[in-house]
Amino acid sequence: MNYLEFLLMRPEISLLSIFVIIFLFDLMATGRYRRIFHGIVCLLMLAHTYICMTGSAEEITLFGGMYYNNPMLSFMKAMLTCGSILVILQANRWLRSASTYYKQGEFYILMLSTLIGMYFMLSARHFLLLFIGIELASLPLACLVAFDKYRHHSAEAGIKYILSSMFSSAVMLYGISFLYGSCGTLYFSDMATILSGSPIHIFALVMFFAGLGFKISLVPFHLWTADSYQGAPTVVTAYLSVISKGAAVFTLFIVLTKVFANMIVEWQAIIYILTIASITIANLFAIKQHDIKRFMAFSSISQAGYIMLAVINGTAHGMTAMVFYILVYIVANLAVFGVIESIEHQCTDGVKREDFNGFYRSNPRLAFLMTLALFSLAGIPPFAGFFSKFFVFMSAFDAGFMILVFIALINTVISLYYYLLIVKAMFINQNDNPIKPIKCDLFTRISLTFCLLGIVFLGICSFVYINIDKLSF
Amino acid sequence: MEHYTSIIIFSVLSLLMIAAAIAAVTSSKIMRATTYLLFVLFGTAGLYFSMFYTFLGATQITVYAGGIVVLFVFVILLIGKGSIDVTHTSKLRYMAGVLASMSGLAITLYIIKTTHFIADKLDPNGVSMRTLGKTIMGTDKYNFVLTFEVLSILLLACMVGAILIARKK
Amino acid sequence: MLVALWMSRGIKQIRTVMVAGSTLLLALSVYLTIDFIAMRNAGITDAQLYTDSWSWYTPLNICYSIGVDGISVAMLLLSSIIVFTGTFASWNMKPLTKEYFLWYTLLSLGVYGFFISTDLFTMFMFYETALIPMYLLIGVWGSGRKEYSAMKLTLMLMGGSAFLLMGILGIYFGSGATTMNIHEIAQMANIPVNIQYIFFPLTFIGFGVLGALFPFHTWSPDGHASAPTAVSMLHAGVLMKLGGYGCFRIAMYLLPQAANELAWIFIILTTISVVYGALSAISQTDLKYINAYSSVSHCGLVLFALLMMTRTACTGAILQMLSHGLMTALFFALIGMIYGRTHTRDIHKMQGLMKIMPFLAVGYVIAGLANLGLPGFSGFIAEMTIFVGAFSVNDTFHRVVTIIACTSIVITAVYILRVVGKILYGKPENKEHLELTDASWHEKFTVICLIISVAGLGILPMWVSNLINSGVANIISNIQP
Amino acid sequence: MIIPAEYYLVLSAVLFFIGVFGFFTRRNLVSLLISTELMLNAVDINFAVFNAYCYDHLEGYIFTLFGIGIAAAETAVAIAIIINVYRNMKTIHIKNLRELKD
Amino acid sequence: MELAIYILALPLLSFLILGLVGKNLSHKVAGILGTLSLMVCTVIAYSVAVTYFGAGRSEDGLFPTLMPYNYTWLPLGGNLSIDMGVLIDPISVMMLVVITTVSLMVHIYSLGYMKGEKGFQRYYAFLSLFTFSMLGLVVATNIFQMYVFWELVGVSSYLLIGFYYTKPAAIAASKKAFIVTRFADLFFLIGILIYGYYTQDFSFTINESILLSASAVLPLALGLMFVGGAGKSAMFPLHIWLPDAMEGPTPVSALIHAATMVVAGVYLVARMFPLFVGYAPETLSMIAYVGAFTALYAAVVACVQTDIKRVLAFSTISQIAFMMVALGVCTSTDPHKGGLGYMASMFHLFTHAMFKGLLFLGAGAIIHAVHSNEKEHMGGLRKYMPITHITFLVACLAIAGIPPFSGFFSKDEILTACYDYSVIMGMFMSIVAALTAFYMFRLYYLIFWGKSLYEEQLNSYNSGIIKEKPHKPHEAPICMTAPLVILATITCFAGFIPFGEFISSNGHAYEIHLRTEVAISSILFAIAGIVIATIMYKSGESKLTKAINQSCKGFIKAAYRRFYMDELWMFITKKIIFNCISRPIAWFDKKVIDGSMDMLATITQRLADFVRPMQSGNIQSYSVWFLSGTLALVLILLYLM
Repeated sequence: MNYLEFLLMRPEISLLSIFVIIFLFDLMATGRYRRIFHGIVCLLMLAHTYICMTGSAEEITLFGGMYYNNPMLSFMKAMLTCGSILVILQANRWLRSASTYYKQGEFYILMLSTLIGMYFMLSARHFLLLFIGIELASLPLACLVAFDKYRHHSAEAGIKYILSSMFSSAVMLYGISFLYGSCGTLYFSDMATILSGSPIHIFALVMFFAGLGFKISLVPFHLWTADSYQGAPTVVTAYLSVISKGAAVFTLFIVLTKVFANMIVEWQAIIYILTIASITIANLFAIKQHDIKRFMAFSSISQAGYIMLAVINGTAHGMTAMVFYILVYIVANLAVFGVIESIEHQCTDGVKREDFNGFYRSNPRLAFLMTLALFSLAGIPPFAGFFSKFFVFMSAFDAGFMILVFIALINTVISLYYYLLIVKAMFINQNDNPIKPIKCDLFTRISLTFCLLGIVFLGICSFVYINIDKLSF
Repeated sequence: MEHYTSIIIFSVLSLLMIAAAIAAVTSSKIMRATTYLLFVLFGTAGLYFSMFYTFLGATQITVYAGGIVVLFVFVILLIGKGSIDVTHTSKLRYMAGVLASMSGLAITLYIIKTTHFIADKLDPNGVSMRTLGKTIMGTDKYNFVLTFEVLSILLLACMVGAILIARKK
Repeated sequence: MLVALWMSRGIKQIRTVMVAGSTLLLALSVYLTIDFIAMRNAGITDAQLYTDSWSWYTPLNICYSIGVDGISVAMLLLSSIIVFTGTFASWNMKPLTKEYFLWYTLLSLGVYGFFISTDLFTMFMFYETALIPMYLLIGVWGSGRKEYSAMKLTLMLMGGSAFLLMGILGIYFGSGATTMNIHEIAQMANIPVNIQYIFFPLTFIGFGVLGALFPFHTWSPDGHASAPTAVSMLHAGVLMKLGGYGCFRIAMYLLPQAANELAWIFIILTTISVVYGALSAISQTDLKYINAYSSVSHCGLVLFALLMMTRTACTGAILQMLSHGLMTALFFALIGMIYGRTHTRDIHKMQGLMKIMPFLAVGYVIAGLANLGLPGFSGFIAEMTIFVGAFSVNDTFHRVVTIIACTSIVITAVYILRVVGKILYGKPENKEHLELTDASWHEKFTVICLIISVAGLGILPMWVSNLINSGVANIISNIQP
Repeated sequence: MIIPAEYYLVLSAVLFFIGVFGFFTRRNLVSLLISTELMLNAVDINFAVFNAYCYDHLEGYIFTLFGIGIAAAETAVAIAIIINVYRNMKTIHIKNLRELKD
Repeated sequence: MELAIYILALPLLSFLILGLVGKNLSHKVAGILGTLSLMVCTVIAYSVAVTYFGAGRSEDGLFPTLMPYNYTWLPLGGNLSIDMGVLIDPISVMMLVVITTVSLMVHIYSLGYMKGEKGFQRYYAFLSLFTFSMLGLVVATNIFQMYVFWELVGVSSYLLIGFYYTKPAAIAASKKAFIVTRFADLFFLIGILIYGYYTQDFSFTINESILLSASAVLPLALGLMFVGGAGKSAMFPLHIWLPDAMEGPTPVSALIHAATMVVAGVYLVARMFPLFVGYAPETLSMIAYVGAFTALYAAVVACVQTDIKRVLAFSTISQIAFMMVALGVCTSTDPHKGGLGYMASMFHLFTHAMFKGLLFLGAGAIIHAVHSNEKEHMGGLRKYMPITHITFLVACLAIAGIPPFSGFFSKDEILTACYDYSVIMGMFMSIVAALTAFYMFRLYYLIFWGKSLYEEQLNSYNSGIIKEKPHKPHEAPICMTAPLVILATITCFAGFIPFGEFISSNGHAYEIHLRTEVAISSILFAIAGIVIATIMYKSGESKLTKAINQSCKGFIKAAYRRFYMDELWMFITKKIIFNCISRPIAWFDKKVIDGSMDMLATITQRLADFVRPMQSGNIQSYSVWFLSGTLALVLILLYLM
């Protein structure tokens, strides 16, 4: 019984302490202090990121192999945290609005708890911990989705999310139960040697995959995505589409390579099918969308498909490509959501593509940022998205999936089409009544600036990638 | 005879559970469905008992029957007249549902059938509370203090969330 | 570099900065050309000069490596001339001037980068960099069905680059995934033949789309028709050359066996594009469409010549790239200027422009003559080199296609003269047109610069030809079995 | 006689898919929740059975135990949201929950 | 000899000056500048000729072939390269003289003719350009250089024909001329390609062994080159552009479409003559037949044309055909043994250039006077334009082959060569010669004799039938008549030049001697033609004429419409190429290819609509998809892998 081991989980503990601080602050603080709540949270998170990034240079295995941390995982956690910070920064305006102001504290608490859940998803080396991590990462998220209590859409999105989530976790649990039944243990390291690819293993693998596929929103497990994204508060949508998805992808990669290493043929086949389905179907849907958040939902599904191209590789190489892709995806997607968030209050009934008509004339900077972000998402050089996409393709190609790469590449053309539709709306389409010039608040501005920097420099400066590569395992 | 008691108990229990489950998903009154669910949950507790997992069975009854079902009842009462479930709407979707779940069942049964589980370890002594306690609170392998703690965070977060959503301004 | 230079400037100064920048680039590339020739004359025979390489993405063997040989020097020169003149051609670009030039500069950045890279990745990156600004340039500042055209152009080219990326990955992994450097891959020459068979067509089509290869050319007429003047110039003048250059530098150079085996398919396609483009041009009524189809035909000739895989033909191909680049830029510049005045490009609606705007009309006649391969202009030397080179492949198939391709010069004459006759000659009938003015000074400057370049290349082809020849020889020796 | 483990498994499978069936066909949010409870319950049975019949350590046991807890948490959140839905729309019928769609 | 380069440089220079800054010069300065530079040119050309022929023959009895300049212009890999240089040998010197002379005359003449025209400077610039290219063509050191200038000649011809660019007919004519010749040039180019590939050289002097090895393809190559030549020289059926080309200013017609450019084809064949004789005799015979047919065809058509320039144009075609025939009937390089035609052809080229130039310039003067091309507006002009009348008559006599005018001698040599080849060919060509005499005198009488339109109009003006006072025809100014006189003088005496001394098929001196029977018969034929013409047209249209017209109305109409060759070509180009090929291709491009690309987009959109119901908003159907997907994956993995 060595409870000191808790203290060795640096990122988790530090995040947990912030969690507690915020909890207490929320309970105690009044009036004046509440106004600086947002700033305090951001600072705390920054400090936490620092802690997370430093000092965990060595591998740690704790609790009899249940918990594992190494620099790469720390990096992933830091990435997720940074992403969350960006989201929180963007949330400022929304949180200060009258309908949300009083539940500001809850927002942070729920968000941080999901983040903790993701940390455990990444670090778990036991299915129980993994499962609890996943639940911790999704249940509070359901609350966040339904956060705008008095908006129909938010409630509807919330119920759709929670029910789908429950359904999928039931399915996943069922799969895990069979894994347990056939392996006798749920420790990753022990299971890896036992799994051989017999029918029950395949059955369990698919069910498990479905559970994570739900979180990553791969086709055909994606159908909740659009509705929830559209209905949820924009900040939450951003969080869902980026952080939650990223964590799930990381987890999937880890589980597949650590647990199902022997079944690589099977899971590669799964990914193969799902990737094609995801990219293609999501693209088809995205073409027809007018609501921007809904559109971004499909875009994110298709992006998830591209991420899978890196996962399918299953080596350190693939991991690097995947992490890098997600990193780039985080900044680009958050940039888009940042813009959406900034203009949202001017649009009744959700932001539509048409609302962007003439956007460039009225808000050149935001439109410019948005364009860059969309280009990055579409994989246009010299923005970071190009690099990440290239590496992803490379890793899938390396694994020998040429046809898959080819199909994905053809799909990039479709995806370019719909991204360009927005660009077109902003630059080309005329509008008598465009969105009025917006002055973003400081927090949003910081966040967007970071996104912009990321979009522009992540690709051109190769050291990020190289360092990730060094960390990969 | 002893041999057969367990099997009889099991068969009765399982038939009851299946019947209750079917009733729970078909009954048009939600309150009744909840009651049927309660039966299933009790039945499950019975199964746990039959595996000599008494603590588990007890938890099942306490948490599920005592907690969750009460919640259900609570919400049903709250909602009142909205609580009628119209089962038959779209035939197509209904059939799709039937088809999907039946084929799922078929596949699962097939998988269970083809797999050979080495199932001979049933320990009539059950699990001692001491072992259980150690397992939950231990830090070594096959001990679960970490998950226990994380679960507590989960419950806390869910509580916060649920209250947030459910409470009025 | 240029981007950073003027990002911060005010609207009024944009022109100044742009002119300064493009002049600087032009000067640089002229200097580069002279220096390059001097070095060659001094007996330096390395395949590439000014090579440099910075490791970029080490784990993936991606380097930012640059270097030039005769071909790229020539192409750089071409690009800078056109960028330079294009700046003048877009003197009065009205809405969002700054943005226009920003994208314009990004586009040229991509082009320059492409020509100097010797690394597959960077090359591909610059290639795509050059493509995307087209969308906005056409979409925002274009005319006619600009949105449709812009979208079509972008999507088709991106589709092409999807093929291309496949090809590049195939080459990289086929050669053992140890280097992305083109020359190193070429030297290793270890790509298995069956892999080459898969990836040669992919790469070739990938670049071919940009080079307006027959069934993939349809972006070109619409795109050109809708694009603003300078963009048409740059696009037809330089960007389409990326296709030919890439086909040669990557597809053929790195996948020689497959290139030899599969060339016939593409020869047929290119022959079709040569004749087909020319024939289509005959019955068009929109000036830009005519020129766009003419570009299809001429660019087809470039690919055609490359596929002949003889040194002469390939030299001719590069010459044709230069020549077509300059000519077509001239054409588009003139068309843009005419359109800017008459607001129509329908040849039936214009008449007797020679009387109204003599300068532009004379320029147009000269461009037309250059285009139909008049000796003394660049078109002639390029075409002749190509035909002589193509004819020297000794088998019936090549002979026949060469002769078929030759017929394009007659067809070219037909459509050029048709246009000249229709719009320039005759009596001006449209009353409104009588009021129109002739070219302003910056327009004149543009036209004159281009005419001088075209004629210079046509009258003194020797030095360019020699310049190119060394580069071509190097590549050809790798291709020929 | 010890009841074979497979019997339990079959039972749990049947329960699970009855839950699935319910989830597919019911028209009321609470009913859906009930169906989900059935599914989760079936999974719990699985874990317990495997642990009881096959393996020494208490992983399955603990899993079941925690699973019950998680199910409770999920239900709590779901019910909270259902209440919220009801508050917003005055109904908890699925067919009314289709404002968000293509 | 080194001066020869200036012959090229001067016109080019004057073209550049006039072309670039011409606008700022006054008409006079521009005209004089152009004329002066050409005058210098002419002087140099003559001096070159004098020094060249004066230097005498080298030891082997030949005039040396000199190449004072030859630079590589464009290397083509291997041994091939396009060179630019100056080649001096008898025929090129002869051509230099011819071109500069006629060109100078035209330059001087144009000072008067084009006076006051808009674009006067442009006109002179184009003339200079043309002269430059034509000179470049004749001094070409290799076939490719020839091709280069060949094209330039084509373009300058295009520009000059289209000089009146506001006239639709001129535009059409220039376009037609260019495209038809360009079409022929295509074959020329292919011929060059074949030639160049098999001999690995483009030059005219290639050693025997290489030629022998390439002998299999030489007939083909040379035949193709001839097609190119036929295009420029307006051989049937590529002649259609020449009559239309008369839309250009008349001096231009004189220079380009009578004297110089159109003989480029003849010059080409003459240039390649040793090869033709040595390796492609069949091709040579083919040339003869084509030439003979063309000669007859053009002569017949010329008999019924009403536009005087058209008559001259067809006459030109016919005469060039004579030259072609002369070359074609050669069977060896020895002028004594069947190689006479070469010399005859060159001789005729020389004399024809002079008298046809004269005819055109005369016609120009007439047109200048009456402002019309049609014969109806002419008649009885001899009173008003005496100088023109006399010079025109001289030219007519020359072309008809009446001694002692130059045409007689050269034509006589041609006929002799024809008779040497075969009697039938000789007879045939003699008849054509008679026709020539007939139509020329028909023209002559129609213009200068008969009723004067002016007088008729004056009468009706005086009697008040028409209001306007008619325009009185007047003699041309001095700068127009002077060239007429000069050329007439040359025409009178050129026949006595011992042409064979300078030029013959094998390079050795050949003494021209008239073969009596041929000479007499040809004179008789010519006189017969003249007499018939006199009877028919001396004083207007006689009854006989009308009777003849009546009796073969259909034939005459057909001949007037040039036997519908133009219509045929129009049918082929307009209907078949434009409507049946180009249009469908454009349609195909728009609909099928473009359509298929758009189709991809449409299909994508349709698919998008198709999958749309998936996103029904119903959470249960979502879950059905979820589970079905999972099960499908399980099944796939279990059974398909």
